[in-house]
Amino acid sequence: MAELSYRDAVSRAIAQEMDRDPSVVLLGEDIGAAGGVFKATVGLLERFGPERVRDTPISEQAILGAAMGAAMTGLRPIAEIMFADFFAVCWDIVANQIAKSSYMTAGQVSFPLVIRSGNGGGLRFGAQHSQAVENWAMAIPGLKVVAPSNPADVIGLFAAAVRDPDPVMFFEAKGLYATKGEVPDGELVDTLGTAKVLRSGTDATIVALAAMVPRALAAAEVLAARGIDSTVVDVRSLVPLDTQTILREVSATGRMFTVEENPRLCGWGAELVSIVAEECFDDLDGPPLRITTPHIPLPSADALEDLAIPSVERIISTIERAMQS
Amino acid sequence: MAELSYRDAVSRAIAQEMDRDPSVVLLGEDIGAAGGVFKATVGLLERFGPERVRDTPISEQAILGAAMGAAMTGLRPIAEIMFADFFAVCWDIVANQIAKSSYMTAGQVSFPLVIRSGNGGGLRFGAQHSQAVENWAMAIPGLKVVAPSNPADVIGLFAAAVRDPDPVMFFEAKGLYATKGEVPDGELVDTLGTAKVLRSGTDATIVALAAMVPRALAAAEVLAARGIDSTVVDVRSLVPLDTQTILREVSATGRMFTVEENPRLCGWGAELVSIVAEECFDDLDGPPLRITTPHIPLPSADALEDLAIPSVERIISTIERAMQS
Amino acid sequence: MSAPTDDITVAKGPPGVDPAILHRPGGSVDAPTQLALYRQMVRMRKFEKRAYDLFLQNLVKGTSHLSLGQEAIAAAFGVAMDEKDYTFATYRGHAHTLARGTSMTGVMGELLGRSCGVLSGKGGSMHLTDVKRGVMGSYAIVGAHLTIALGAAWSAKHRGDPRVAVAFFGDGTTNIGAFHESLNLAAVWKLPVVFVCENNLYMEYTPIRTVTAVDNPAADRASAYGLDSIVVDGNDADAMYLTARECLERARSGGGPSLIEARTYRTSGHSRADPGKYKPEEEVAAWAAYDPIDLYRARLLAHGVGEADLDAVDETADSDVQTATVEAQASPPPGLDLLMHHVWSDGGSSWRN
Amino acid sequence: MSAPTDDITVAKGPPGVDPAILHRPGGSVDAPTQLALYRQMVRMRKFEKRAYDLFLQNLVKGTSHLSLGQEAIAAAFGVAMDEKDYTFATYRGHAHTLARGTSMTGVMGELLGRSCGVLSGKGGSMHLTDVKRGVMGSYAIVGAHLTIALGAAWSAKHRGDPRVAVAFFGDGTTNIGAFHESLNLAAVWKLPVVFVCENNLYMEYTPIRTVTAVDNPAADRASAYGLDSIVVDGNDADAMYLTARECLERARSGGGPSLIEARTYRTSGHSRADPGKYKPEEEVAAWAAYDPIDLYRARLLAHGVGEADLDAVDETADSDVQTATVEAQASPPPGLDLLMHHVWSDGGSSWRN
Ligand SMILES: Cc1ncc(C[n+]2csc(CCOP(=O)(O)OP(=O)(O)O)c2C)c(N)n1
Ligand SMILES: Cc1ncc(C[n+]2csc(CCOP(=O)(O)OP(=O)(O)O)c2C)c(N)n1
Ligand SMILES: [Mg+2]
Ligand SMILES: [Mg+2]
Repeated sequence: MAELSYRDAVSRAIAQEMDRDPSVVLLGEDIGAAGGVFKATVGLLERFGPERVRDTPISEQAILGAAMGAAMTGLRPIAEIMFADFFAVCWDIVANQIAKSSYMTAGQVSFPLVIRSGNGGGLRFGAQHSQAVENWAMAIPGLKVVAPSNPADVIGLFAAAVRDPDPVMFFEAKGLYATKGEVPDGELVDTLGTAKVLRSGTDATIVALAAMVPRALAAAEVLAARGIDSTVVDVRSLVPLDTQTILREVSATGRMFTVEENPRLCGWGAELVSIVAEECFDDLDGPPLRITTPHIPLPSADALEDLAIPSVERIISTIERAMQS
Repeated sequence: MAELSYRDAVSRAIAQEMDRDPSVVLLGEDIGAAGGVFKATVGLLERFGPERVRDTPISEQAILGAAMGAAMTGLRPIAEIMFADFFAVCWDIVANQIAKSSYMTAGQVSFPLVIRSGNGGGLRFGAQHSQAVENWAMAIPGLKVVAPSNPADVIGLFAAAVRDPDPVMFFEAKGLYATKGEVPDGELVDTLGTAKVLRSGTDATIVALAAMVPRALAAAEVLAARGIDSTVVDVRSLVPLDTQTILREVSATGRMFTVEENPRLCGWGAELVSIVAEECFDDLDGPPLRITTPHIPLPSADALEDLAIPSVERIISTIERAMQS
Repeated sequence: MSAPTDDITVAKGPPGVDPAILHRPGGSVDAPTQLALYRQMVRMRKFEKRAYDLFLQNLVKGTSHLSLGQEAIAAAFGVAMDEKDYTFATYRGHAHTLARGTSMTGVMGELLGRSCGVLSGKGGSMHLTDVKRGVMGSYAIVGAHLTIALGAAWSAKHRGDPRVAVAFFGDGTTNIGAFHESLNLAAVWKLPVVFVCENNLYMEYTPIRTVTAVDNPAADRASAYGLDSIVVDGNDADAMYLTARECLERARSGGGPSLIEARTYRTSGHSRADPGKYKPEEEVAAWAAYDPIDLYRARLLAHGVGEADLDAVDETADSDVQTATVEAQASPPPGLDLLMHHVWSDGGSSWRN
Repeated sequence: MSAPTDDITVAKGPPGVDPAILHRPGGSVDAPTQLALYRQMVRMRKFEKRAYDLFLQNLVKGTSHLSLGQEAIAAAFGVAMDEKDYTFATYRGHAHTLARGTSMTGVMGELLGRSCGVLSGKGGSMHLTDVKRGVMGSYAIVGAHLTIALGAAWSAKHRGDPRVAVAFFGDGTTNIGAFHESLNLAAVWKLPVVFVCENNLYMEYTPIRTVTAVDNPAADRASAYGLDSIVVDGNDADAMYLTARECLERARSGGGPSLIEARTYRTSGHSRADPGKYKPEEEVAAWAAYDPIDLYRARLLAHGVGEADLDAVDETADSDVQTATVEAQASPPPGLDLLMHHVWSDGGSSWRN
């Protein structure tokens, strides 16, 4: 057991997998000599050499195409797209090529690759460097989508992603890079498609992802003190989605609240509400509610950004109000 | 009143607006001399000349960037992205630039432009030329999103889109281009953000969009004959969304069924279910259900494609089963 | 087919192209190779003519894009490539797929949406793939596969595997961003990849010269990536073959990528729906007189190949096409269960538990 | 600052650049213009140094990117452009925005996230925009604004408006797809746009030469778009100014786009968080000795401008920076109601009724 930052967990996870499997290679902008703009790939070039850790030009389409072509011919690439907003410049390779080619070719090709990216807001980077876009990926058939909330999960889920035979979009929460958590020693391998119940309660189930998880937990503590005892589920993986755990926990409390960093419309929360409404309608004591960023681009100024992204206070007040009515 | 194809309605709509306003210009691949690959821009080059109707290279980013730059400096461009799947190659200009710049600049710039595109399946074009991607646009704050289901709406909504001061994503249903409908003579101008009740019933509300609307109507007729009397709402505009009409109609029947062409996860239907669950939970007699394409890329072979996209039969059977249970 | 003349034997160069700019690769092509090139072209031609007939009968659904008139390019690479090399094709990929030895039945079945199709009907005409024969896919969004091809080349180089990746694309593709990113990265990483631009003068219906800042859309960009400018007669199978060998060897020996601009002409419409009315008559006529198969047959005859030998190739191709058509038409449509297969590499499609 | 020498007066060229490749624009720069150039550079320098101090005090949140060492380029265009011309800048856009006359308070306020900011704090350092002064925005995703600039140029041309659009970007930007698409389309449509590549040798932390297939990332690509290759000394304000005038005039007179590669050096880190450790010491030293402001001050002194006149410029800049800092710090944070404003041009954000 050691305390590790989320950022260092990323590099430990990559190192663990590169150590294990020589076919794992890493590519992206400034990831090598510079150790990454988020310092999440520090030391990897030194350890694994320039053939396996490759700095690229600013050519996101070529980066992901390179990963795709390499994955279909025997390598297991890990590609970095620096900020998740930049998926917009290479979305064709993700959504039309990587995601669809296994299906189109009736399984002739497969894509054991991971695309990792710094996702979401909280760092005052403004509208073009802050959007949480995991729902973009979730909307595309053929992609697995993972978004860990803590250092131990970063390592375990990353290892599972690298070992998975399908393309995995690995969203690292930019706002969490500096946060720390306990991480067991030795090799960690987790399982994709498993949500985690972080807190058990009786009154409401709060379902959160990535940077929203610590906020959901903090809110649950305050709510508990005020007499609302909540379950907190960390979704961890949007595809595959652990609906069993979520439905079970929502049915048990009769209320669901999602906490989502994405702008309001068409997020993973909407999908969950729909699933819950369809599959445990009769267990619901009240409407499933979503707590999200409003449907706006993110502002830069700190007071405004803090107001936009779901805060502990907003989670508390929304749930309190809903449970009282 | 004249009968017009959906395809011809597009060119009539563009001509109507170009006639009215000299600042309206049109650009895209093969739209001029060739009249567009879907023949939806036939005659416009001849009528408005090469300065206002501009054939471009295969450079989708430059096409949309050109439209954006022109819109912020006094023109009202209409840009074509031939197949909506190709938004993936220029999504940055849509999602990060056009959508966000008004907000980022505190309103210093605005973007009176329309991006039109052939959307969806049904033509056996395979996975890279068939996806219905209106939910991609809906998930991005700052875009208006329109998807008409018939020739008259094509013209009226297109005119509204061109006159709107904000960027409008105008999704033309590829599968409907050949279909015909009655269209009033003279100038048509409709209103964005208005859903239309196409059929009134008492038992269930079917909410459909674009190519799914005729199928929903056909299903409703069969269902009526079998004793299930449905309302059919054509959403028409995803942003702004006419939640008033939808909530009213859903409350009235107590049941909602969405019919969506998009792959299952995170579609507009999920958003609607969430809104309905939140805002008229107590009026619901049963879970709101979504009828969608499964979460798969689209296959090419006709039997498979027909099986994938919601069919009249699937709409009927889903609703029948749900209403019986 | 016209009689051999000296003009034809040493191809006079494609219509409208200054012969001075044409790449004249060294070496010569031996007789068996020439016959192989002829055979490839004829098979492609006859196959695609049949496919076109089937469209007209409405048996091929969706769209499809023929290489009629452009066969020398795919044929040359088909003959020049090593068995294990990688092909990356576009929606216009029938010829490039057949060139690697994929069965006509598999391709025809795919066009017809039958279960004998190489993709069981799931991909259709635009996505032909046959990994066993190095056909790593046909990609329908302009530009993308150039990036993917460089990835396969990177992988081969990294694994110490001597394979070369070859990406075919059109003139119109040179104006999209992915082209630029691919050429640069391939050059910087000195990857074993050959980029083959088939300049057929048109994107879909728009003449390439009206939307491109330079005369030679690929070759005039080569220097932007530190590469040699190569314009080759894409209707001369020998010139194409020798150029292909040269570039494949360069790639295989660590010399990095090449960018070839092959001048050719698509004698059919862009796709199924296109009557090609935008093409000037004289242009069509000039290129009709410069058909790669006519040219080549004349040249082989001039070189002393027996007419009977060539006829035999033609007849075998005819009967192969006929067999493939019959087999494909007899094949059932894909099983409906296939709908939910192959999203994931475990064969399934489930996104939840 | 160093004393004037002949070497400096006729700038010897940027370190590591073969002087033979440098563009030597014709014409000369008159004294008032020279003083304006000096003033621009000094204002940028002093403003950004202050901004940096405020970062260190943690008063500037988020990220920010300085142009320290690169000022001659923005200054030259600031002086050469017509009042109504369009500027399209990047996240590294403080200098380019100030160059057009935007108030220091507005820029400083934006960096500090205050309501006096040009964007009321909603955009931050990376999105400076001041439409009234032709600053059509600063864009933070590499490449995009080149496409947008060509759109503004198209619009101006279409409307018969003599404005020129100028897009500034870095060396790293030449490897992204949008660069290629923009240059080609601008050339084909002969648009009044000037593309200005500020080659500061690095993308973020990676040397540009390690990821680019050619030596001059912009200039060696010019011919791919039928444009002249122009490498100019980006630290020589006169050379930059004359080159800017030349290209602006070409654009305004219907001669179409230009692509300028200005050689320069960023003496600070890439962004706030970057100590710049990847830069070799000798490189840093060589460029420190080739600072554009030192150079220019020396040159003006050599040309007989009085030291007192230059000092006065320096002092005014100092006091302007001081005033802007005080004003910005005194300005309140943006009102919270702004959160839900400006998604739409009606000022609102509602997506439903
Ligand atoms: C990104 C993208 N834009 C547009 C299209 C539509 N499209 C298909 S083929 C084609 C023309 C391609 O021209 P070229 O590269 O010359 O190839 P050719 O068809 O002539 O072989 C176009 C525009 C596409 N498939 N992808
Ligand atoms: C599409 C995209 N990829 C990556 C980045 C991250 N990024 C921001 S600045 C930068 C370096 C840009 O280098 P250059 O064009 O040389 O400009 P400079 O910063 O040196 O002025 C990178 C990679 C980005 N903003 N957008
Ligand atoms: Mg072509
Ligand atoms: Mg740079």
